[in-house]
Order: sequence, then structure tokens, then C-alpha cells
Amino acid sequence: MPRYILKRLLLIVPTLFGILLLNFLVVQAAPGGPVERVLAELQGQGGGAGPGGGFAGTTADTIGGGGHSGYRGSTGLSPELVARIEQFYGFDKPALERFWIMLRNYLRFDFGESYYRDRPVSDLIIERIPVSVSLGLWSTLIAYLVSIPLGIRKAVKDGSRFDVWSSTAIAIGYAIPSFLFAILLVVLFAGGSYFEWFPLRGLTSDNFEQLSWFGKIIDYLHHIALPTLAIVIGNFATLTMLTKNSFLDEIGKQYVQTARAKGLSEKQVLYRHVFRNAMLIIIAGFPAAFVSVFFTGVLLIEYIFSLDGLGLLGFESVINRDYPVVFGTLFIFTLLGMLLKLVSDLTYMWVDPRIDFERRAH
Amino acid sequence: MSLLELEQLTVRFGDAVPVVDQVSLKLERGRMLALVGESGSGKSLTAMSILDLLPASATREATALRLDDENLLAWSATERRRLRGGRIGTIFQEPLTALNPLHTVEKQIGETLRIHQGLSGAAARQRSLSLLSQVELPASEAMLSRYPHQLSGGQRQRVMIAMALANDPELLIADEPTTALDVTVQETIMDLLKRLQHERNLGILLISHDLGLVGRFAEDVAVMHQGKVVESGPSDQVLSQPQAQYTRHLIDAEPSGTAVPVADDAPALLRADDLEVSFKGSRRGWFGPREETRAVDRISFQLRRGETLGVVGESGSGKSTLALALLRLVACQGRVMLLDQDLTRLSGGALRPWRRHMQVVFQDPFGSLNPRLTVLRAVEEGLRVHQPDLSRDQRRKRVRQLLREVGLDPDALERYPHEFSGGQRQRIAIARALIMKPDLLILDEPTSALDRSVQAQVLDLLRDLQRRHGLSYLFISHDLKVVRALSHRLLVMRQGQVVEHGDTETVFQRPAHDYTRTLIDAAFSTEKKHAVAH
Amino acid sequence: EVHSGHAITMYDAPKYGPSFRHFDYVNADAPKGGQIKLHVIGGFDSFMPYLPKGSAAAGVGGLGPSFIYDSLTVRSLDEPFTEYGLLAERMEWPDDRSWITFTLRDEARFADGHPVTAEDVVWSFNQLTEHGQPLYAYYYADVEKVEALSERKVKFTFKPGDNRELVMIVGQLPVLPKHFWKDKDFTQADLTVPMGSGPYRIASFKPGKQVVYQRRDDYWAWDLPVIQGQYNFGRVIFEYYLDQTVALEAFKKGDYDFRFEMNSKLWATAYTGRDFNSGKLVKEEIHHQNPSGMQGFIFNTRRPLFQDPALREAMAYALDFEWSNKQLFYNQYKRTRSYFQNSEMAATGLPSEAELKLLEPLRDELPERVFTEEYQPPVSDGTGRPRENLRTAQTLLKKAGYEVRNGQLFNPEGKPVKFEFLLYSPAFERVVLPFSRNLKALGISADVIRVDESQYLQRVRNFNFDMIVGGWGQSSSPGNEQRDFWSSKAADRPSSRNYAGIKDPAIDSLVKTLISAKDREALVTSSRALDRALQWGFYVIPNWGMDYHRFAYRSRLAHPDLPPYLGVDGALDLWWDTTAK
Amino acid sequence: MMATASAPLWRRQWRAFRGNRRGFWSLLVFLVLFVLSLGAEWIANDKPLLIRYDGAFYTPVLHTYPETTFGGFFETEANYRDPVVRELIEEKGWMLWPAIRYHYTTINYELTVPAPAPPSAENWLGTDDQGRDVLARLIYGFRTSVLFGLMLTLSASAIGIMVGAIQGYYGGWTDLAGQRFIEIWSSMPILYLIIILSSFVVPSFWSLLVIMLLFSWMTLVDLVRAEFLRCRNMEYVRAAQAIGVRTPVIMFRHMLPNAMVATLTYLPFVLNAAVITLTSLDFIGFGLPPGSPSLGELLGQGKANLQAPWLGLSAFVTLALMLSLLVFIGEAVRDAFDPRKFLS
Ligand SMILES: Nc1ncnc2c1ncn2[C@@H]1O[C@H](COP(=O)(O)OP(=O)(O)OP(=O)(O)O)[C@@H](O)[C@H]1O
Ligand SMILES: Nc1ncnc2c1ncn2[C@@H]1O[C@H](COP(=O)(O)OP(=O)(O)OP(=O)(O)O)[C@@H](O)[C@H]1O
Ligand SMILES: [Mg+2]
Ligand SMILES: [Mg+2]
Repeated sequence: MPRYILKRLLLIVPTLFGILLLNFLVVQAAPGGPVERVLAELQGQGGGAGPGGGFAGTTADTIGGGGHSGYRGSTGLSPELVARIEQFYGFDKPALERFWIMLRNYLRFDFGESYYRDRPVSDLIIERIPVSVSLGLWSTLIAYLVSIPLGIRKAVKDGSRFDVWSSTAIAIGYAIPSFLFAILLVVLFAGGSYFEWFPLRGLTSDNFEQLSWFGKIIDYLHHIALPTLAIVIGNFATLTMLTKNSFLDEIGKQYVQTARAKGLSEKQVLYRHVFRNAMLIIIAGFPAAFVSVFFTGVLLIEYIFSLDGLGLLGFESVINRDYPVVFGTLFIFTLLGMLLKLVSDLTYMWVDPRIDFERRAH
Repeated sequence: MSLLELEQLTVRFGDAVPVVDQVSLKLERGRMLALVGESGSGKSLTAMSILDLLPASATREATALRLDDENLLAWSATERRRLRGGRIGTIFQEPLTALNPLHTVEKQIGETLRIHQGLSGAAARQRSLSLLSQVELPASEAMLSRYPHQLSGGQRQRVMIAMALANDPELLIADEPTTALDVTVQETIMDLLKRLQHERNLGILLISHDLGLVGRFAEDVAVMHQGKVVESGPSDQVLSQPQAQYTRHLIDAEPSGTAVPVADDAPALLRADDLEVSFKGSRRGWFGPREETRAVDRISFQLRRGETLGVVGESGSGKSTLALALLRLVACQGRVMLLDQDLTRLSGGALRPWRRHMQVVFQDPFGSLNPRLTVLRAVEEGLRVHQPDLSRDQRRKRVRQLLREVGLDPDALERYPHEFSGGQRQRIAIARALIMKPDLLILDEPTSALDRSVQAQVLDLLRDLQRRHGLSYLFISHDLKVVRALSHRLLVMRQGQVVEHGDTETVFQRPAHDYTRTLIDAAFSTEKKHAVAH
Repeated sequence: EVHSGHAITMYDAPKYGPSFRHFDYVNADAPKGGQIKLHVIGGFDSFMPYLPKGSAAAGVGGLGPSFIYDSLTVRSLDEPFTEYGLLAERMEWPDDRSWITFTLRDEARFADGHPVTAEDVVWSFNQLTEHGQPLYAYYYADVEKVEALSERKVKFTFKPGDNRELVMIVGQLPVLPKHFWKDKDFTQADLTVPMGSGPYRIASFKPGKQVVYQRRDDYWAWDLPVIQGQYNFGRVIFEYYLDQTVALEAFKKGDYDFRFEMNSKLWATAYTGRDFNSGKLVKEEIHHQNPSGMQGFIFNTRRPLFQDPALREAMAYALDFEWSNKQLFYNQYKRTRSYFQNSEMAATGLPSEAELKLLEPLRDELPERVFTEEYQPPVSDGTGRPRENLRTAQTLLKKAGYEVRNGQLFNPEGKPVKFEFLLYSPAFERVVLPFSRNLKALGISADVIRVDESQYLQRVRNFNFDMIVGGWGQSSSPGNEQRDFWSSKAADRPSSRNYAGIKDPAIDSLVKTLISAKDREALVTSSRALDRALQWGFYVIPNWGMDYHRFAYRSRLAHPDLPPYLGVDGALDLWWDTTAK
Repeated sequence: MMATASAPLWRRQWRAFRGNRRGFWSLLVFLVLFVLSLGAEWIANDKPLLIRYDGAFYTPVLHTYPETTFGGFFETEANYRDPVVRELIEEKGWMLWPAIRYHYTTINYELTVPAPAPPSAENWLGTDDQGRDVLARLIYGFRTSVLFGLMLTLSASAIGIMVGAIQGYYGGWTDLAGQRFIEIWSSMPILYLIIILSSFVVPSFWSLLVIMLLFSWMTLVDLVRAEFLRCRNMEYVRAAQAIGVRTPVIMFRHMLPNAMVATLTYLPFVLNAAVITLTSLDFIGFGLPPGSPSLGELLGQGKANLQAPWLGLSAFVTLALMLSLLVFIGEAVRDAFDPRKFLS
């Protein structure tokens, strides 16, 4: 086992290298880049550095608006200026050299600086962790805390009325696009039109610092409630169904009878015996679920609730071609993902001692 | 006042004919009632219905089910549940699948203790250790920390027994409690049960196919046939003067006959040289030393075409492991030569063509049957693999025929393993192995769950095949009578090693090793050891 | 001859004389105090708007005056282009405008009491052009040198060239305190609270979420005429939001006080609810006279297909503006017909005498209709599928030798008329798709494709497109930039704004005339002549524009009669809070 | 005694499937909807199904007729909704229209209010912000989504199951290498790939399908791998090996059905995820080319037009309906595969 862990840990290095290389190649091939963005800004085109073209992009139906275009005085972009901008972003060097420089820095855990923000990438990431952890943790926690007992109950009552309506409910919950739901929540419960029960944005109130610690907790929960709700609503379905089905699969097995014969109550049978046997695939899905909530899953929610999280950082950097941030987040997240996967593999063994990762000839 | 009274119990699946039909039983305190009868006659279901442990698809009807004169049928489900594991202990027929695969021995036993006695920690462990030693298992920490898959068949069965006895039950339901145990251990266990029966006034409902055992230990007996009790009464009386025709038929079907003679010039089929298998146990802590079990320790033998090699020995002595090693299903050292081919040198795909020459019936038929394959698909699999030119109908025909030969209803083709009784499953496993007409058949306790008459039928079939096709058998069994009736030569194993190896009759008549002697003595004694209590 | 004065204009004389009391459009008695909350989409992580990195908080500034920094001069909002001294008391410049000096006011002080000196101006200029955003280097590229002549006098010398604007543009330079940055890193885009000489200071902020500006009572310039009646709010607060929809909700909820709307649909539908009914929120449309420039579907005439003006002319008939305006835009737009729309520079009627003088020499190179017709984009009946217009187009095409085979139009060379319409904003799909459907009736296949913004920019920069929606903003005083817009030289230079690829000697010559205009009148005449040449070149299918701004605000706020040259920000500096005491 | 058991396997499974009434009905409804949407051109179109003109029949859905055929002016395809064309035809014949007289591209030029227009007798679910009929777009969008989802799910699951099975079954370096490959592969910035792709071809149904397939097969791998890691230790796997069953057969005939819990549970969700992927790509503007009917585009419009709830609502109801049906079908399929289930 220690050998296996060591092997896995060592393999992380070439894997990360592969990931960086692959991404570097892809990014090289992507049209457009920071230089374009700056040039466009000079000429007053484009929507600025916001996550442009896409969903949040300008909805204006005129381009210039009516403002006076402030641009005068020169006859256009000189090639020297373009070269200067390219140099600023390091694009004057050949690709291979840039990759090499990046690798060297990454070895020292130096992720460089954002193109558009005068901050080290690592700071940008660290800064956004509270939001992501809050969203990720609460939504994952709630999803698991609700789904597993619910799934078990559904398995026990398979085919009953309860089973039917809860299936319907979670399917509908799953079907609701979270961003639409989020907007609905905002309009209904945080906007100016109906009920003003919840705050509109952020993780804490303006006067957070002055609150007592209890007040702080309440304030935090008050802020996090709607976003978490919006994320979590769609997260019950897979987990609940997975729990239900794997329980159904196990409940018929012989050892369950033995457990019953021992005089265990139905609950005890389910939670002490079936649970562990049925857990495996639930665990298997965990790293993916976790990372996705952290990284991509909640982009739109962060957006709508003005939460500066990692999802937003990642997406913006992709759209704006902020490559250092793209690679920095990628690096950290794949590293995290790999470690999580190792942990979950080890959990397999812990959950089911029969499991090993040795080679089988057959 | 009887301990247990069952009146007109009927169990059925769906609208089909009842599988248990109007069965009434009565068990007194301090007595042992043996339920014997045909495999598939509804014995296990009868027992399980006492505990509300029938499969969900079964329906139960009964006019009365009384424990100590209290009608359990009037109790709530929760109240009945409290009886389980406390006042009523249960030993399941198939111990190999009945243990939770993810719990250690300690947890399995400890759990019952906690639930019913509130014992935990050191006290529970103390009690567990003493239970282990009572069932002849090493009362060690190592044993406690093992998982079921690290135990031999007999060891698992004994864990099961320990669990059932943990809370000093008033009623013990023992469904074939000793099938996987060698005769000496079986003796100890039965003595233990008997002692408890006397000391604690324990009532035991014993289900068994071993009429010898029943005769020696049980006070009362009930015979079941096709879901009905055909005869019941004190065991002396029923066994010596059977009234019902079925009972007579059953008693007469004592294993008999001798092995089919082998030609002297029969070529060697299988040779094992210095075969060795060891298991790495779990580590103590993260980096602690690994406990290592040497399950098969340098075993060599040779098996000729048409010959049967009986393998007997202590439970946990490595018999099953030896079988797996021969089949190359566990990693081993040494050499296995089949038809002059060293199997240990082959692997993966290269091994496959050789598989058709050797087949196996696993000790745990339930586990070895894929729960999602119907009988038809399970049995015909070998044909599909090795005789792909057969048509569907041809395969189906062969399967039906073979099922009939092992005494199963050929209409059961589309059923799934869990819809059968223990003995029926065992026969499906036998059919699956036989359909390939292999040169070598390894049988690991193939008849432990069969009643005498079916057993005889299967043995006849095996002998017949041997005669006609010159099959060789490696026959692992605890039932020395059966071994004697079938094998030419005998291998006696203990703690992974061969202690004696020779011609069957010679060994039986002049056992050289002490262990063999004890074994044989125990197997053939018929004396009634325990006086019947009244 | 060296001129000198308190103000400098592009042409002619400034409207306000040396002793003016305040701009006409301010309310000099506006109450001071109170507060206004504004919103910004996005976030901020720096107070340094001048650096290439970081997104700066709103209000800190850019070019021109800001809350924190004063500039040398400020622009008046009721003249086309005139700069009045703010930090600068006087300006001196020669006839050929090849240099300019600014004499700073004695009383000009930074917030810490330090006087504002020529040294600070030079330092600011150098920092901005060396370490600042490329914009500054670009903007001030023609400045040859900057020197402090004395403690209070600074001189900008320009590279030789014909650039009347430059003298005015350098006046927009924000002046930063050199001493303040002595022990700080100017190139670090971070949240170091800046210090300047401007009317506000940063009172507090929450990174990425909120900045609060507090009016400075000790601002040195409160009594200056150029400042009178402005910067009335005691506190100005910027709130940040990420999502537009949510931001709108927040406005309705009362989280901030003022919005301007760019979307016609939202303007027509979203500004309703409790507070609008009760009058707490006000919706107002305010007219302006900013030239709205030209927005249109731009043909890339570098493509062989689009080199035929007849095709370009015909295609314009497929855009049913009247229907779009009615069904999609709630009738809020006006059709654009001129490249200098909404200004006196736009050509109207037939060419005037003066224009003819410019056009006549180019008669051979210009389309006949420049002289004989007033340009007007096709007008439809507003049915969405303008049958009559399409028939006209069909006839035009037939005449030019185009023919339809199997539902597909082929040009006289036998090539199918097929092109891609490149978009990046989904907002335009609703206009472009109906357009492409109408083109289909003519047998023209137009694929609408949408790419992400970066890619769009890259393709436009390299002129790798067939047709885009684009535009040219115009100032009230056009100049050099026209060369970048329309000249043959620009057509071949990547990154130029001659998107259409116009290469016409006549237009080149008209552009030259415009740039060298000596007075306002000449400028107006030459731009009208240029306008005609462009209109009849059919380089774009004109879209629409607006001559008003859409404001919604809390009724507590009030504004004077707003000046004609008004930015989208609504010149909030002129507003005040009626609840302030 | 064994009478119930004699029916062939598939029939018993079918019976078990039907036994789950909800799942069965869901399947029926889904099939009906799907089949109907396959014939969308015949249900919602701006061309008549049949024209009788001047003694001859015309089928505009199948053929393209220039307007000149009916005595019009344009040589391009007739716009049958154009009043002029309508008059021309009805003068000498008649037209048979489909139930919904809108194609997904058709703009209702006759709207009396600015688009998006609320539901009316003419546009049952209203129009979107370009004046197109929402119902017509839903029908076509549903078809695209379901086809995309089905194809993506089937191919992605097949690959995913295979890879997961191989990794779990063989273990060792196969597993290590495979897992690392997946880690590298899954890190690929899909958005960039789509951007790159769109720089040389116009993104289409098929190109998006291929791109998504390149990545979505990884969903199931971990789950299947975990189950195979466990399953390969089971006694019945040994039994099958002892018979000499070939490895692929062991994996897919013996282990897979036992390792199907996760797969079966996930399939409806994978299908849904595929639909949602396309939807969200459309939503953020990297999906199908502008103008394509898609649920995502409709959702996007719903967000941009909160004042027009029928947009978001229609898309949402369609999605919810589709997803719920699939979840229920998935449950019934699971029942059909569970031997313990289809006995009782
Ligand atoms: N789940 C089930 N579904 C359908 N039939 C079943 C099921 N379980 C058992 N049976 C049938 O019920 C009958 C009685 O089974 P039971 O297990 O009681 O037999 P048994 O007497 O214990 O036999 P054995 O000695 O072989 O264990 C058998 O014929 C078996 O096929
Ligand atoms: N996977 C394993 N890990 C560790 N020990 C094992 C494992 N499998 C078997 N053993 C041990 O190996 C020894 C031999 O087991 P085996 O199953 O071969 O016994 P057996 O002779 O078949 O016994 P029985 O008659 O009880 O079935 C036993 O002591 C058992 O505990
Ligand atoms: Mg039984
Ligand atoms: Mg064994």
C-alpha cells in the first residue's frame, strides 16, 4: 500500500506536465489573445474586460451609444506600439521558450501574474477561496446530508407513493437550470419587486466587521442561503437515485438477512450493514462532484449573486485569455483533483477491504 | 408447554403451488428437533418463517406460531424483531454468503453482543474470544480482525455459529450448521450444542441431511417431502422404523459402492509439484509487518486419467485453496502440469483453451453463481465458450438434460440463483461443471447440501461419467463415507500440509497418521453420545 | 504669432470670456451635500487607472478631470470643442500650434497642501507614457518633449505635423503628485489610496464591491468658474455588481440611485414597479447633440464579392429598419443616414456651393448621384418583409448582370453571392437574422456566425470577415482620426479602423481637406462633402442611432437643463441632491 | 412449482418494466413526443403541406418552388406566408397548412406588440424576442436536444463503460496509466477547443457532438471502475474464469450487469447532462450557430427578458418534462434488470 501511494504521488508530476503541455498547445492555437484585447480597448471597441460576448455581455442594441468618442489625435495604431504590447505580454518570445519559462516557474510554485490585474495568480486564487469553499462546502454537504437518507428511504419504500413524488420532485429540481432559479430567487426574495428578505450580493454585509460573532454567523448564513439553495436544488437527483439504487441492489443480499437475524432494527440494518456496502459508488462520485462545484459548476451563481469565486475567475480568464490565471487555476485544480482521487481510491480500500489495485492477468 | 409451536404453516411464491404446505411442528425446551428431508422440500423456508426472514416475494400463512405459548403472529413486527439474535439464534445454511463482507469477525460477533447485551469494548472482545475458542477457532486478535473473505468455508460457518450462540438463546435454529466442518470439529460443535441444550434448556431446531448425525444427536425428527411433513416423532423410532415411504427411501440411500477401477496404464492427467500458496494478511498499522498465512505448503501429487483423488482434512487446512491453485485462480508457487503442459507458465488468454479440460464446483455455490444470470445462461456458458458451433436449441437441450440428471426440474431454466434452495444451487453448480465434459473435475464439497437420495443420485452420475468418459476427480469433502465411496486415493491435509497420502482403502483401514485416525474414528462412530432429556 | 488665453478652442473663439462666472448649464446655487449611489458592472482591484494592469475603481479617473485628480484644462459641454484652464491659469501657443505652454495657478494645491508644480506635470506625463497603459503612449505619441520652464510653467513641444487638436489634448493630462509617489511604487496597480488635487477623496472602500468618495471641503478650486455648480454631492458611492439583471433588480430595490439604459426593450418594459408608480423613481429621456456617428452593417470591400457597389446598394433594401424599430426596439431609434449623424457635419439636401467647390474637382472619381441626389437609406412599409424594396433590389441586381439560378444569386462573374455575417454579441442576432432571411429572397445566402469576443477582435483586426456590425463614433470636432477611418493607406494596415477597406482617391483627398480645415465652417463643409462621398459609396448598410439618453433615477436627485454635448454618464457632476441642506 | 418462471427472460424483463407503471407511461409519452418531433417539419412549418394550384399538386415541404411557379415575381423560394403569395395561390387553388404555421426561423411579422409577444391564439406560447413562434422553436429544439442527448449518451456511455471496465478489471498499470490519461485529457479546456473549432468551421450539431463526445465519456469511468474493482473479487467471476470465459465476456456479461447500478442510475442523468451541456453552450453563446432552435437559446432569452416569463417558462417546462420522463424511464429500466424485482 505505501508503495502504491508513493507510485501515485510520483505519477502526479508527469501528469501535471502532460496537462500543462496539452493546455499550452491548445491555448497557442486559440485565436485572439490579450494583445487583441488591449488593441481593441485602445480603439474603443469591445466590451472591456468583463466576461464579454457571452451571457452577461452587453445587451445594448447600439454599438457606440451616444457618447462622444473621446478618441482623437492620432492616425492609428503604429506597428511599434503593437510590438510594444506584444512584448509586454511576453508574446515576442517563441512558444517553446514561453512554455519552458512557465514550467520553471511552476516548479517553484510561482504561477506568475495575471495579465490584467497586477496581482500574483496565487493571490487571486487565495482571495476567492472563501466564496468557493462556502458554496462548495455547503452545497455538497447539504446535498449529501439530504440525498443519502432520502435515497435510503426511497429504497426502503420502493414503489410507494412517497417514492413516486420524491422522484418527481428531485427530477424537477434537477431540471431547473440553476441560474434561472437563482434569478427567480433574486427577483422574488432579494429584489425590489416582491419580498426583500435576503441580501442581493456578496458573502457578508457592509457592517460585517462590527457584528458580534453570533451576528457574523447569522449574517453569513443570510448571505449564503440563496446561492446555496440555487446550487443545491439540482444536486439532489443523481445522488439520491444513486443511493436508492445501490441500496436496492444490496438489500436483497444474503448478509442482510443475517443482520436481521441478529435482531437489528431495519434502520440499523440499513445504516450499519447495507450502507457501507452501498457506499462505494457514492464515494466514487465524490471527487468529481466536489471539484465541479468548486471549479465550474457554480459560475453562473457566482455571477448572479456577485460572489467572487473561483468559477468566475476561471471563466473570465478563459474568455479574456488571461493565460497565467488560466494555467494557475488549472494547475491548482488538477493537482487538487488528483489528490482527491487518490484519497477516494484509498477510501475504496478502506470501505471494502477486498479491493486492491493490483494487476490481474485474466 | 412447548418452546416452539408451528401450526399449519404455508409459504408460497406468487400464485404458484406452496413450497411449504401446512406444516406443523412442535419443539420442547431442552430438546433437539431435526428437520430432514429432500433438498428443496422447504426446510429452510420453514425455519426462516419463524423469524420473519422470508424473501420479500414470499407470502406466509399460519394458524399459529407460538413461542413459549405466546402467539408471535399477534406481536408487532418490532417485538418479533427483538427476539432475533436474542431469544432466538440462527445459523444460516450458507455461511459463505451470509456474513457481511465488509465487517471483521470481531464486528460480526460484537454487534449481536452490543445489541442484546449492551456489551462493548473489552468486555465484548473477551466474550467474542471465548466464543471463538468454543467453536474451535483460534481465539486470537488476528482472527478477530479478519474479514470473511479471508476465512475458509468451515471457519466462516463457525463464526456464524459463534454469532448465533453469543446471546445464550432459548431457541437455536441451525440450518445445516456443520456442512463445512470436518468430522472432528463437527463433533466438538455438536457436543457444544448438546451441552448447551442440557445446561441451559436450549431448544434446537436442527436442519440436516446427515441422518447419522441426526440419529446420534437429535431427540425428535420430522421428515419433509415436497413441502409437507410426511412423518415425525422421536428420532430412534422414525429412523429405525420409518413409516412413510419417503423416509424409508431416504434412509436406504446410504452412500455406497466403491470407486470405478482405473486401468493400470492410465496416463497421468494432472501433476502438482511443490505447490505453495500464501496469503498476505492485513498490516498491523500502516507500516507494521504483514501477517502471512501459508495456506498450501509444498504439496505434490499426481492424478491419473479416470482416477479420483479424495482430499480430506481439517477445516481451514487449505483444501479449497489447493483447488484454486490447481485452477490457477490464485497466485501460487510450484508447478501444475495438466496433460504435460505447465499451467503455471501460462497466463491470460493462453490458459483459456486448457480451461475446458478442467472444471470446478466451488464450495460456495451461491457465491459462484452470477446473481444476474439465469440457470440456463449460467449452465450453458461453458458450451458457448468451448463449443461455439452448437445452436441455441442444442445448448438448451443439453442443459435441460443435465439438470434432470442432477435431479432438478428442467423447467427452472429461466430462474435466478436466489430462487433456489441451497441444495438446488449446489446441483446447478455441479451441472455447470459437468456440461463441459472436462477431463478433470475439481469438486469442493459438492454434496454437502444434498439429502441422501439426491447425493446418491449425484454420486452415481459422477461414477457413471467416470466410467464412460474416464473423468478424473479431485474430490474435496468432509463426508468420509462419500469420499470412500468415490475415491481411489486419498490426501489428508492439515495446516496446509499433506499428512497422509495413499490408497483410499489402505488409509481407511490402516491410517498411518494420528490425525487421520481421529478423523476416521469420529466419522464412523455411531454411538449415541448424549442421553435424551425428558 | 503667439496666442495666449484662459481657454483654447479648436477653431474660432471660446464661448466664455476670461471673466465668466460659471458655465451656463450649471446651477451655481445647487445645494451641496447629500449623496448619490451609482452602480458599476464588474469589480475593481486597484486605484490606478493609468496602469496597464488592474481594473481600477470607478471615479479615480482617466483622461480629463476625475474625482481625485485635476487636469490642466476642462472641456465645456455646450461648445463643440473648447478647453478651459483648471490647473492652468493661462495657455500660450503659436499659430501653427507646434507647442503649448501652461501656466499653473498659484493656489493649486494637492490634498496634502503641496502646491501643484510644473514638475508634477512633467512627471505625470513621463510616468503615463512610460509605465502607463499603452493608451497614453498612443494618445501622446506626437508629443516630442515636455519640459518645466519654471516652477509654474510647463511646455509641450510637438513633432512636426498637421495636428490642431494636440494642444488641446495635452490639457486633458491628469496631474499626479510626484512627491506622493516618491516612496511608493507607481507601477504597482494596487489599492494604495491615491492622493490628488481633485474635489473628492476616497473615504472608504471594499475591494471589488464598493468605493465611497467624500467631497473635500478644502478643495482649492471651489471658487473657480469652471468648477462652479459642479461636484455637488457630499458623498458619491459606487456599488459593484456582476450581473446586469441583478443590478437592475438592485436599482429597483433602492440599492443605488441612478441608471442609464442602453437597451430599448428594457427601457420599455423593465422600468416599472412600485417605486416608479409612486414617483420615487423617475424615468427621463434627455436629448443631446453628440454626433452619433455611423453604425451599420459594414461590407468588407476587400472581398471580391463586395467590390461591386450595385450589390452593396441592393443589399441595403433587405434591411427592414422600420419593422425592427417597431417590433424589436419599441420605436426608440432613428434611422442613421449620415456618417456624422445628429450633428451639423451631416450632409443634407443637395451639395451647397461651398461643398461643390470641394467636390467638383473630383467629379470623375465620384458617383454621379453625389451631385444630383440626397442620400436616403431605403424606407420600407414596416411589414418586416418589404416586398417592394426587395423588388427594387432585384431589379437593381438584374440590371447589374446578376441572375438567380435554383434560388441562388450569381454575380456577373458566375460566382454565387454567399457570405458570412460575423457577430460576437447575441444582442444583434435579432436584427441580423431577419435581414439574412430577406436576403434569401434575393437569392443571397448569408450565414450568421457568432464567435467569442477575442476571436472577433482578432478577425476584425486582420480584416478577416465579410460583414460585421460596426461603427465609427464621431466627435463634435472631427480631425485626424478620419484618416484612420477612410483612407486608402489605412485600408491596408491591419488594426486600422478602415473596416470597409475603402480605397478611393476622391475620399482620400476629401479627408485631407477636412483635416487641414482652418476654421469651423471649413470643417463643417468638408465633412459634409466627405459624408456624401461615403454615403454614395455604399460601404455600409446604415443602422440606427439615438439622439437622447435614457436615465432613470431617484426623484431625490435633480439636474439643471443639461448641456447639448452630454455623455452617457449624464454629466452627474452637475446634479445635486435635493435633500441636502 | 416453477410455473411462473418459464417465460423467456426478455419477456419477464419487459413485464417487470411494464410493472413500473410510471416508467412505462413515461416511455410512451417520451416516445410519442420524440417521434412527433422527428416529424417536426410536418407539424410546425411555414410552408403548406400540400398546395393545389392551377390543377396541379405541390408539396413545398419536400420540394422548393420559386415564387414564379405561382405567378409571383421572385425566382427564389416562395414565402407562402406572404399575403401576396397567398393570394396568388388561393386564386387558383388552395393550401393545406400544418397545425402550427411557423417554422423555427419564421418571424411573425404581423405582431401587434413589440417582440417578445405574449401567448395568443396565433402564437400559443408567445414569440421570442425576434418575433419567432416559441412553440415551433420548442418542437425543433426538443428534437435537436434529444437527438444530441441520445447520440452523445449512447456513444459516451459505451466508451466510458468500456474504459472504466478495463481499468477496473485489469488494475495495475493499465489502471494507473488510464487514470492518468483521463486526468490529463479532462483538463483540456473545452471552451478553447470550441473557440478554436469555430475559427475554421461554423459550429454545427455534428462538430459539437464530436467535441462533446471527446470529453463526456469520462463521466462514467470512475464509477464503473470502482464497481469493477470490487466485482472482480467476487466468487462468480472466478467461476466464470474457471470455465474459460473470455475476458471481455466476463467483463460485459458477468460483471457489467452487477456493476450496472451506477451506470443505470446515471444514464438518464448523462442524457440530461448532454442536453444541458448543449443548452448551456447555447446559453453562453458557444453552441449551435445563431438562429438554430435550441432550448438553451430560449433559456438565455428567458433570462434576458424577465418581463416575458413565457420564454423561460416554456424552456423550463420542456426541460423539466424531458428530464422527469427520463428519470422515470431510468427507474423502470433498473427494475427490469433487477432479478429480484421482476419476480414478485
Ligand atoms: N426466492 C424464491 N423464489 C422462488 N422459489 C423459491 C425461492 N426460495 C426458495 N424457493 C423454492 O422453495 C423451495 C423450498 O426451498 P428451501 O430453501 O426451503 O429448501 P430446503 O428444504 O432448505 O432445501 P435444501 O436442503 O436444498 O436447502 C425450493 O423448491 C426452492 O426452489
Ligand atoms: N484471502 C485470504 N487471506 C488470508 N487468509 C486466507 C484467505 N483465504 C483463505 N485463507 C486462510 O487460508 C487457510 C486455508 O483456507 P481454505 O479455504 O483453503 O481452507 P479449507 O481447507 O478449504 O477449509 P474448509 O474445509 O473450512 O473449507 C485458512 O486458514 C484461511 O483462513
Ligand atoms: Mg435449505
Ligand atoms: Mg474450503
